[in-house]
Amino acid sequence: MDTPNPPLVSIAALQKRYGQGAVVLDGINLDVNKEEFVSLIGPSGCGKSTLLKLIASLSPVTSGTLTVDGMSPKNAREEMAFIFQEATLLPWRTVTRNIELPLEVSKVAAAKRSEICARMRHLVGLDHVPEHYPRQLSGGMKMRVSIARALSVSPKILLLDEPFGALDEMTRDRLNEELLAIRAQQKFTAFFVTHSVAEAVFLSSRIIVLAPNPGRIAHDFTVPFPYPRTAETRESPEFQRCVAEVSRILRSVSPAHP
Amino acid sequence: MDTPNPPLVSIAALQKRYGQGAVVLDGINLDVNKEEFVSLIGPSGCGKSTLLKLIASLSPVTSGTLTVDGMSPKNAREEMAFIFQEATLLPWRTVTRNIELPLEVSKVAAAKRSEICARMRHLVGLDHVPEHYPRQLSGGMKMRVSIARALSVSPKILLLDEPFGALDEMTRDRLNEELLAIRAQQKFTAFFVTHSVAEAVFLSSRIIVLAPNPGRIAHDFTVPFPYPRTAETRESPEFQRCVAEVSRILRSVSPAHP
Amino acid sequence: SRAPSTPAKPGERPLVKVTLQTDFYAQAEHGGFYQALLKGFYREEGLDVKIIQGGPMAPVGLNLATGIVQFSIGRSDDAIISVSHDIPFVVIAAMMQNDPQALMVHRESPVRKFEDLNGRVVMTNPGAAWASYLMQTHHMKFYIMPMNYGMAQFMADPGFIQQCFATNEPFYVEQNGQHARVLMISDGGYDPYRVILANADYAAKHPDVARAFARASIRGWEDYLHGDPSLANAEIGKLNLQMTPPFLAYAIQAMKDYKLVEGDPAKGQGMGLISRKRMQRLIDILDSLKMLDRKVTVDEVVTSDYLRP
Amino acid sequence: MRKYVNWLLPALAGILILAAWTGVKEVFGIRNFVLPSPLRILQAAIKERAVLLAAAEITITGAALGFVAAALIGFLASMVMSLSASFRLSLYPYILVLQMTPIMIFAPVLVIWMGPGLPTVTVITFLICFFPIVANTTQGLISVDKNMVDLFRMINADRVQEVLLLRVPHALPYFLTGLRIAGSIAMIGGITGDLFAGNTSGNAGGIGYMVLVYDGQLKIPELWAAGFTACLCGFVFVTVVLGLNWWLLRKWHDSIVKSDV
Amino acid sequence: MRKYVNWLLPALAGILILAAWTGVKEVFGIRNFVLPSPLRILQAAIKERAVLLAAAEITITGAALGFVAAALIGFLASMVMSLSASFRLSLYPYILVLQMTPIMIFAPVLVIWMGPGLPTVTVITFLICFFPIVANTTQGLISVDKNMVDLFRMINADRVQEVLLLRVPHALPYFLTGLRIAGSIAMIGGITGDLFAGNTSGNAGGIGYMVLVYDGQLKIPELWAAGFTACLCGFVFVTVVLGLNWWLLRKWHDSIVKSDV
Ligand SMILES: Nc1ncnc2c1ncn2[C@@H]1O[C@H](COP(=O)(O)OP(=O)(O)OP(=O)(O)O)[C@@H](O)[C@H]1O
Ligand SMILES: Nc1ncnc2c1ncn2[C@@H]1O[C@H](COP(=O)(O)OP(=O)(O)OP(=O)(O)O)[C@@H](O)[C@H]1O
Ligand SMILES: [Mg+2]
Ligand SMILES: [Mg+2]
Repeated sequence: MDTPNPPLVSIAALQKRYGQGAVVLDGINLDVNKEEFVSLIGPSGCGKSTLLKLIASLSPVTSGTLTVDGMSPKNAREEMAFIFQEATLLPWRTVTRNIELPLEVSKVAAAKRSEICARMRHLVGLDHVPEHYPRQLSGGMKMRVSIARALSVSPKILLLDEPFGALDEMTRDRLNEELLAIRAQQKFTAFFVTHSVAEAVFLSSRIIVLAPNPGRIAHDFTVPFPYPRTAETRESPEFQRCVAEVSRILRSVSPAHP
Repeated sequence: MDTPNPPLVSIAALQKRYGQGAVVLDGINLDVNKEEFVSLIGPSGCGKSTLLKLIASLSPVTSGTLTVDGMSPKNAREEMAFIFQEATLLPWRTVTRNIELPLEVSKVAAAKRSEICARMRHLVGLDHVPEHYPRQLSGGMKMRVSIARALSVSPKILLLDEPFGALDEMTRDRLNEELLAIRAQQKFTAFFVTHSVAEAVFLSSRIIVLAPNPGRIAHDFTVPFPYPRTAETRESPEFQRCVAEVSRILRSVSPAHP
Repeated sequence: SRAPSTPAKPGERPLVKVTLQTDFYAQAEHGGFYQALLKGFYREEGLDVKIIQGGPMAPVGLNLATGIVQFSIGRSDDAIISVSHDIPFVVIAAMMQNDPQALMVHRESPVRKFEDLNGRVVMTNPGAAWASYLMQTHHMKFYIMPMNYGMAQFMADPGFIQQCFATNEPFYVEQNGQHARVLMISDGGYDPYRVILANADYAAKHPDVARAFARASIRGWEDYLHGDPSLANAEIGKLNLQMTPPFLAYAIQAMKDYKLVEGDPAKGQGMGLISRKRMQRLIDILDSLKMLDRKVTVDEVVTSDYLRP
Repeated sequence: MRKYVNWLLPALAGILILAAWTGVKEVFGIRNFVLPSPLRILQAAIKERAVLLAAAEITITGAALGFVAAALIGFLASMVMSLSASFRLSLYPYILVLQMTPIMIFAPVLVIWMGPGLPTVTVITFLICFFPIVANTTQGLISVDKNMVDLFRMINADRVQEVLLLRVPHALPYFLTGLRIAGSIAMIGGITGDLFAGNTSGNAGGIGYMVLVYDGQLKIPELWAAGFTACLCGFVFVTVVLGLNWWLLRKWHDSIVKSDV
Repeated sequence: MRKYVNWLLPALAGILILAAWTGVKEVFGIRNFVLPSPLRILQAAIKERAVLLAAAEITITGAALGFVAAALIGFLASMVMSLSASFRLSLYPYILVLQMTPIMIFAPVLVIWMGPGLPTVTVITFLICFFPIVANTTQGLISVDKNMVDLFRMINADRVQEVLLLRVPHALPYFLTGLRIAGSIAMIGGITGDLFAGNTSGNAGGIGYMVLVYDGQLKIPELWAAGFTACLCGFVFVTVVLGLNWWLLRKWHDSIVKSDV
């Protein structure tokens, strides 16, 4: 937000429905600037994954406009990487070869490829299973392969759909910090879906709370802590207060269960 | 633990390796009594899911003994229900028909079946999508179908592998409470895998912390709060202290990342 | 067991039901049988005959061997070979003194006599004894390509050689503006009869029926060739769409020209007759070609009625 | 727009093929009795339409019966074989023998046992169509996701329930692919049947019989017309299967469901 | 133990079938020229072993060449068709025409163009084996999980990369099933080729040729021996495919990987 540049991602009056189904997202207006770290939170089924897919142009917009870096999202796809909610590993490739896939596709030289891959594999703590096939991995390990795969390219925009949901708190916290470190280096813009408010607060510069039925922006919350953030940030009372505040907002938009 | 009955699940000197691979679980000794609610926590890949699968006899024990209700686990399978880490829904069945599957298999009459199914569907908040196919559901919705499916039978032993990992905190807390309510009624014994220490403390009578490489029991922790537990329990300082304590233990067994 | 019969008018003998299966779709070469049927010659002999057609893939031989049909037609050499491996066939009369089988070449083809076949490809039925015979007697070798009952290849390739009925295929070649010449296989020294076959077990049990069937069939053939063939021709044309009136006329004329049915009276040949000497010679040839499981006698193969020295 | 393309492209390809055909004929001077021109074939088809229609009706009856029998029995056999690995081990080799033994060996025996005519033609078609269905369906039945099998074990499904509720639906797309192959060869089965077993029923000749008649008369355009008539009948089978495929899978299978709109 | 069972069960089933065969023959008094006894067929096979072996060699050569050609070209054609729906729409109907037109229509044209002999036999086998491979492989190529396709879009894979790195590996089990079907009919292709385009001198034709010889001379046990010789050759193809199947899928596919041990 330091320059008055045009927003990197600009969404206006966006509506989305799948086929003839109910409206999933309605009246979404959102401008996101370069290097913002935006978390999306909201109740299950409110349209978070859908919004990411629209930004990635994996699903067509029903009405409204959506531009990425001034282009149609489809043309901007080269600048993005996506960590899907499901691990989507190729069952016939080992851990290493799954991580290498995007590099292979973009024709990175073999030596460079395996160097990057080794680094990413180490980052997610899978050094001990380079030749395992997906069916031999635990749920969390699969997700970590998927994370390593997305981080191995250096995107301008990173779309993360609950990447750390299947991980233990230790690994999760560590990967949170690694993610911020990479961000400090590569300066990507992130759209991050999570169900952990603490995680959202720790990572984001901005938190969007979605309300369900149809999905719409209920709150747009700026996180006041400066980067870099460390383990200490988590301990601070302001952090706790912020988490409590966002939780309250989230609670207020969640559908009451009869 | 009120009666001196023999343990419901008894595990002694258990070792597990897949094929010729590394040892996954080693020297596991564990007795679990009727109506205990045991949470399993530990770093990703340490063998939590494997342990549940061994108890369900979905994977053979390599060495050691494992009995369930005095029987081989295979024979005791009728008394168990399992919520898998992945949703494992049948893609050709709608939400309703997926939930009804186990009832159909055990030949419950159609009327009874749809009554139970409707109840469970309501419990997990999927009343509005009875005729959706899995491909039309969000990640959290899929998982909720899977939860509804497992709860629709009334098992003696419930095996839950990160059932609520993909859900938002609201839904998660609500389902936690519902689970305890059902438990109060049906008095099942639970093995519950989670990455949320708070959830483990809230739900369990006992928390087993697994250390990785190979998976072994690092701590066996009894949760001191009586049932029923309510939203207030979560707020109490003892609760917080307990969570902090378990987190510390968990942290201590997690592999240091170089 | 008795031959199956149909009830008849009071005072009459009940008709004996029998079936003849021909070796191919209905054609002029079956004319005599249809004539006998339609003119009532069989009925006059006390037979209720049903004629069913054969076809390129129809198991005619098996039908006869199993007794599903009682009568069929074929060549005397095949009959000898079959009898040698204990298949219950028996020849009850000749149907044609000379077999219409021939090799068809283009008019300009350099192939003028059998020796010229050396090294060439001939389309014919695999395993044909005459081919082995020709190769043996002329110390030559030619190649056999399985017969597919089509003529496109012949039309396309001026050097093509294929087996035919002298009475059939040349007609179509002419009609399509080309000219064919035939070499009668019988002229090469391999000279089987076309014969009426019976299931041997049936013929042994009902010699009268077999005799009556042969008699009526021969009468039918005489009438077909020398009387008015239109009755049979109409039936044949109805059964087989290929059999147009001009074609049938052509085939009948060819049968007459080649003296196929009656043969040469000067050589003692005549309708239905079978020469023991000629049969014996054929057995000897087949034996020398090692095509027989055991050496059979003429009397095993042919019933005595039409057998001549 | 999309709809037009669906028709236009195959039509265009067809026109290209016809053009190439005619071109090759002209350039190499290939004569009509080797390769007739498309036009001549069309003329022949029109001229002989009554005969060909009658023939098609005869052949398609046997082909359809054999095809349906192969679909039903193939499906059942695959199901039985998926019930136990032992069944599969014991039966599969002999099903292969049935498939691999040339039909000309079995056909005469069939004709003798059952007589010539529709039942025998049906059995011959059945023998030809059977294996593609069994091979595909069996593959589908054993390719089930291991996690799903675990699920069925946990809900205490017996073997039959596992097959009916899990394996069969999962194998459906495989079965339908097998059916598509079977559909494409059903007419060949019918024609083979015509030749071996249908030829003694008097004037009522199927396509196989007409092929022989035209071939024997050197009516080559008519011959090709008969061949394409068989083709057209084949398309009927394939279209029915494609329709079935669409109808059964439209709601859930990745091969049909459009990536969302 | 398991290993013994793998052999024992099919053997047992085989013995049962032979027993039934002999039994039926006895009870219904079926004579040898209708259904020969297994023993007679064995005797015939032994007596004719030299001829049958030579014949098998001839036929298997054409069958193998045609089979391999069908595998390669079928695979490539499917890949090309999966590159774009337009390709698929334009080509598929004509591939179907190739499959559905009775081979007896094409065979004479082929023989006229290429002459009798191995190349023509190969092409005829090819035509027979081609479609099962294309149908299955195409089905595999289009049955890819939608999420995987999304992944490939996100990593900016072009169409060719998507096909090569995603669709082809995913279609492998389907392709191999198609190959299994093709393998089981390759010998039939070879025999059909023998019938239409084989050529030989004296007694050394392919299996199809020998079938005609034995059939013409009503040597029924020898005929069945020839049929079973074809069967045995067919097993060679199927075995090769099964081996390939195991080798390619052993590490990751649910149909091969044992639920864990
Ligand atoms: N089928 C298999 N074959 C071989 N190895 C396996 C298999 N399944 C699991 N493993 C290995 O066993 C170990 C434990 O896996 P498990 O799924 O039990 O872990 P987990 O504790 O559930 O982890 P997570 O929290 O990530 O789900 C892992 O190292 C994994 O690689
Ligand atoms: N392919 C689809 N076809 C039809 N409806 C769909 C499809 N995908 C998602 N939906 C619907 O869109 C809504 C939003 O789904 P989405 O996956 O975006 O939710 P989410 O916010 O990511 O939820 P979760 O936290 O559970 O992952 C849901 O109600 C779902 O039923
Ligand atoms: Mg989602
Ligand atoms: Mg797990």
